[in-house]
Amino acid sequence: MIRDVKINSYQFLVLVILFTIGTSILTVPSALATDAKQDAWLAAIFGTGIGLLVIWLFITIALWFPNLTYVQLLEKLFGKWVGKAFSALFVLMSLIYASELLYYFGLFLNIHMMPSTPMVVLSILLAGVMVMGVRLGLETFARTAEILIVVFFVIFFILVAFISPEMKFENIQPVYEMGTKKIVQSSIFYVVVSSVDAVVLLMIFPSFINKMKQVKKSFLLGNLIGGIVIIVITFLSVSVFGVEKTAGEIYPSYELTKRINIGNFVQRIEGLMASLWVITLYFKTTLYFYASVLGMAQILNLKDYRPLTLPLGMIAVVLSLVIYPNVMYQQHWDSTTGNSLTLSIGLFLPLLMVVVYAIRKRTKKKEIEINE
Amino acid sequence: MSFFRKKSNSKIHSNSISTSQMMKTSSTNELKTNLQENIQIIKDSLGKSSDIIIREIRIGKEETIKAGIIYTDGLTDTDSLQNFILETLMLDIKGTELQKKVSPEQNLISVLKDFAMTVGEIKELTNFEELFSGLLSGDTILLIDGYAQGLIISNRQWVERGVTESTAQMVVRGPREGFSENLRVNTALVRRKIKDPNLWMESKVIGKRTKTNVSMMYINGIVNDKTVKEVRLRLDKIDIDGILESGNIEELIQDAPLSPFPTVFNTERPDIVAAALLEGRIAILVDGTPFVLIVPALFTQFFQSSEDYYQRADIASLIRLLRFFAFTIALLAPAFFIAITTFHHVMLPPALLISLAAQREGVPFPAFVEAIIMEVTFEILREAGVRMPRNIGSAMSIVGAFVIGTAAVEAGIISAAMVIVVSITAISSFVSPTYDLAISVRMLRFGFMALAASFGLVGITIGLIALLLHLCSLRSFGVPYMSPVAPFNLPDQEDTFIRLPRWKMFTRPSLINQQNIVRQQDSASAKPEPPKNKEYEGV
Amino acid sequence: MIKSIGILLIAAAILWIEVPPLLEKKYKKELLVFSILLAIGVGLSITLGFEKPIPNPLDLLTIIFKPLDDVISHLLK
Amino acid sequence: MKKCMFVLLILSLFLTGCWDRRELNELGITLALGIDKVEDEYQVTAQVVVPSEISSKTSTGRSPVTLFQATGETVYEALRKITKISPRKIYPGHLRTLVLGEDLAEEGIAESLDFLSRDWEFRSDFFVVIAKDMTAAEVLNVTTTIENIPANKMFNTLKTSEASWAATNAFILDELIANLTSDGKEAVLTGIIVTGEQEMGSSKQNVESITPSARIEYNGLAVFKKDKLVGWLTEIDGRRYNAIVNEVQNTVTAISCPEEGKATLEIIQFDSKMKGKMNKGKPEVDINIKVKGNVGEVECQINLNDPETIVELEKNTEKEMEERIKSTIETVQKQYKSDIFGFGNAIHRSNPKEWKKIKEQWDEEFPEMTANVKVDVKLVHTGTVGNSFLEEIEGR
Repeated sequence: MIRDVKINSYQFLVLVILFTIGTSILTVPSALATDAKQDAWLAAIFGTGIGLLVIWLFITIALWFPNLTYVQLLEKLFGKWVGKAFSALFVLMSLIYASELLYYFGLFLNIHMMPSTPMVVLSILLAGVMVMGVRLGLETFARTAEILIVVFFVIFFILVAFISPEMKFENIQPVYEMGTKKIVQSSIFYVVVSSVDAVVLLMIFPSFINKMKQVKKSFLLGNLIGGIVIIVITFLSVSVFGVEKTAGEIYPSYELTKRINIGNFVQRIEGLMASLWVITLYFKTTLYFYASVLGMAQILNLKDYRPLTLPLGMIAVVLSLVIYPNVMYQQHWDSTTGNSLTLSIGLFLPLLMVVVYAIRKRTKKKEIEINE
Repeated sequence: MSFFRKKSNSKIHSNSISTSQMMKTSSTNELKTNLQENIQIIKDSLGKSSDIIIREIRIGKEETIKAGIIYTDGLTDTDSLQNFILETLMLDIKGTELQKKVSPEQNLISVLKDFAMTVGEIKELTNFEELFSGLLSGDTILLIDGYAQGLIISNRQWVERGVTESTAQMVVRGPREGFSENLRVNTALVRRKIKDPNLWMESKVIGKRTKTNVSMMYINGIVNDKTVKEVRLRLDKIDIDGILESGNIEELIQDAPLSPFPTVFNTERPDIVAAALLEGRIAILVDGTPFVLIVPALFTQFFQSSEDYYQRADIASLIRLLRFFAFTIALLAPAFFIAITTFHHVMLPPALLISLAAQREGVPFPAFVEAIIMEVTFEILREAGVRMPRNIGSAMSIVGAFVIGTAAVEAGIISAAMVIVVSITAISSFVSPTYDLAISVRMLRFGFMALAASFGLVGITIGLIALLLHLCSLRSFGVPYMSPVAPFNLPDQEDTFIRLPRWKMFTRPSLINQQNIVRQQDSASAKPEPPKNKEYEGV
Repeated sequence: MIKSIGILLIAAAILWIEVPPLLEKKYKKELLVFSILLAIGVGLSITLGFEKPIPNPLDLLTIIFKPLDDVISHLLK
Repeated sequence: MKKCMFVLLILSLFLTGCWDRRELNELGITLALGIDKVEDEYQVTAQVVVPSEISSKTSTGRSPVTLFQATGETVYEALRKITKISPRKIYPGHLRTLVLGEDLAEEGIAESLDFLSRDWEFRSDFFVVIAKDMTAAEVLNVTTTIENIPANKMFNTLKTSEASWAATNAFILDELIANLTSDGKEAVLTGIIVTGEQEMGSSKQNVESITPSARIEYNGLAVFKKDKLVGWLTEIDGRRYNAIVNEVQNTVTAISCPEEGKATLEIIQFDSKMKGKMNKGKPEVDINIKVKGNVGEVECQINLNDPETIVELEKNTEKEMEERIKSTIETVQKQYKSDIFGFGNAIHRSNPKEWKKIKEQWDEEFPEMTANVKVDVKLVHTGTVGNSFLEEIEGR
């Protein structure tokens, strides 16, 4: 149906890493520190662990039909109309999240760098490259990711190496004060943002990937590496700033870069470091957008998704300006309805699919075999 | 030459007036038996071009056979014409009974060809198409009255530049020779380096009017056959009246005509062509220009100088990394400066901030305009420097340096820091071993400056993402332009950002050719070692 | 006013880019979906340009997911 | 097609413009800021650099900085009001020093700091100091030598004296706020004063003589309880405070010789560990200090060649330091009742559960608690000479 593109497992790994880090690198340290206090980094570790389980669930589901995307899978399992309804919700979610990230981008810049630039301009700026990326196709996009992940990790290691002298271990003591229950509870937000959201990757995995065998590993490994980055960032935030400031800042990891000062020479480089967030944010946004565009094309059985990119990009820009009236609404929504939305599409729906699959397996066995 | 055959092709027919004229005068394509008639047709077709010499002679024992010798003055080697054709025909074979040698198997033409002509390459011809193409390429035509046939005697020789040092791609160490304008000399230069029977050459004539000879060169067995097919296809598709330089071909066969980046490599140096052939690439040589095209071309290839392979590997690697760095500077330095001084003041160290602010006191333009003025001034100076007669050059550079460097700053129109930034940018853009990439960078720099002026570093980052997306979407003859970086390929990294020593380079670039990948056997013995026996010790 | 002209210009550019290839390939359905989406996009943008309120889809989702929210937040307490 | 996208992108950029662009010569580069409380209103004083006076080319010999002052109901309002007098908007991204007036400190500094931590242009890596017995404006109104920008002088003096004398404490805004918000630690800030004739301070003549009539000097540590100034520690106590909280990098300290006279010890390595514990339901703190030092100066009759002497010196030093530190702790406990040492945090780290119980009554617990101080001194070098030449001078 859609042009036959394949990316290799390394490229997929890169995409998963960038997706997992995505916005988490900006928002998660603060969110975790609010509840788990100085054990925020432990919560990140727990979150990564739980996240891996979720990813494992995705892999299991996806590998039933290695040639189908999530949208097609839903249709196959639930039948035409129910499946399309679920798919529509999925597409809507992806589109909303794409615009949410456009909003994040604008918000981040408005707060930290350019307060008087109108948000619409910033949204259009990111949406422009986002649409460009999706139009050029997954292959191009994945290759770009391959290059930019190197940039990302170089900057990230610079950040870690240069900020580590500022760490104070008193800030993370006493370790494990909050207890397991509290820590796991507070990690839910992180699991949702980093792993459950990864359900949109099922639009790529496994149908657009060659060499099936390594790819399972790539998905898990990518999530793990992304998780480690988040754990490191959280640990650094808490140990450098202490709990109160980490929880109080909207983007603590950006504040971190302001603290870099090596011999009064390497300092004031936060502007450069901002490209770290722009890169990860860009890829997460584009993956959401790709999922929504491709999903919509597949629901409507279109031959090509490309014509949809520009109009949908336009809609995404408008949505990014409308969905959050202010920052407080965003934070509240993210921690309540946003969570439920993601969880229902990304966790409960897959679980339901497992049930349906198990029930229909016997009755549909023949049909499935024919289809394959 | 094909237009004679494609007479029915209305498009071509209507396009070329002289062709139709020629058609009128020669009712048929074939040569006539009557010599006078033939000569008349030639005269009519070529107008009264004064460089076409038509000489009618009589040969044979009784001087009964009328013959015509036609050649183009200036393209033909008159010495050999004199010595080997005219003398032979008019003097040496005077005593021979030519008619007696004529037999049912051999007419007079073939007799002359086999018996009389003391010239290497000789061909029979039967139609005007061949006649004109040979004549205008510098061959001598021999026509005999009574026969609808003739001979093309190849004794071309025209004034040409010898093999000289290449000027566009200089090296300190490495062969000095560069290609010349003569296709044959050029192929010989390559052939001399690769004495492999598998070095194949395919010739084509492109250009309806210029009839330029174009050769495709590749090593059979290393090259990817699909690529050869693709190149052949694209060359055949060219339908244009004239090819004057390989640049014309490049524009007509490249993958991304609208991209600012070159997807075809060009070089003036035979050693680069030979190395490319050994990697499995295809060279396209065009008659009349020393610049040879190489496909597929990859982005990283433009950072590689042939000298990298003649120097020590460690130095070469460092210099190569330096080139990438210089490329970044040439692309981004002014944009970066604008972004930092107008958006991210925070990033400047306090002392520098104050000193830059002090410099800017009284400068009337915003940093962006200032940078544009300086960049444009520099581009004008550079272009003037290239086109100007050489002896005015030094005067010009003094004026340029003085105007930009000193007077503008003294007058307070431009801040001193901006002059430094623009100079660094300019110098960096010359580091690239190939000119092509420097040109694309020149254009893109302005885009980045505009982005920086409106969005600061974020604009630059977004611009870079867009640029990378574009680069990654490019392909050069089927090979992703950014390979082996994206898609990443570990074995090919031996010769991308760094160059491993020769004894570590075991494979050819794997995306360019899938067959015969091994350059040398992967073995420890490849690494040179001092001899183990003691005999040499103490010598 | 300038805003809506800008939006219409962008829409025109999008049409100019997208429609010819679609017509060439005779993708009728794609063209239909494309037109509908573009109309929605332009409509929303212009509404926004005139600073008229646009209903927030998130509010709707909040109402839909309210029960689930309560369950989850109860679990986390 | 791809090109079209690119063109559109570029076009849209040119259509937009640049909202946040500010040229360097539009910035009022502020290196020092002072906040005072004047009759219920905040008075903000900004020390703004005059760039053309800094560059040697265009300098006309006028003052390199200038002061702008405005009052407002809030700090932000006052700062913005400065635009009424200043031709350029205040740009605080390179702020080096924030001076708080004593009156403000006595009323509480927290309210005035919120803006500084909230506004995006502040980088929160500037030092915060308190003007002792005077207003911040008065401190900022003094010209300085060597560094001709007073803000830089204040910044660098504080940094070097913290590194090599250790009586002052260079707190950046982040650390200050962390201390203010922490349950188990109270804030301190270094004091700053103007000595000499203040009236002369603001003129250029001040720096034209070898001995300026007015100088800026750091003096003492301000002790806070919550966000209110409760008193001052002397310089000596300040050094001991730094010793307890492990802020000493390098300093010299005079010690008494076994018999009479003094010797000076240069401390090259200093490490202080604070450990909290609960002893029979009562909080207790162990402070273990490890010192590595050189004999820097000898002004008495001792035989340095004898290893025994070194051991004796070490013992003496240990004892002296322990006593001094204990007395400082006692002063703070009795006089100010403010846990500036972070004993509460130490308990929290080691006994999180018990800490929860005593957290509420920490103000009562702190003055009563015991602190065990143990100092371990190691002497390594004796400088470039062995025994002092003092021994050779006969008749002493």
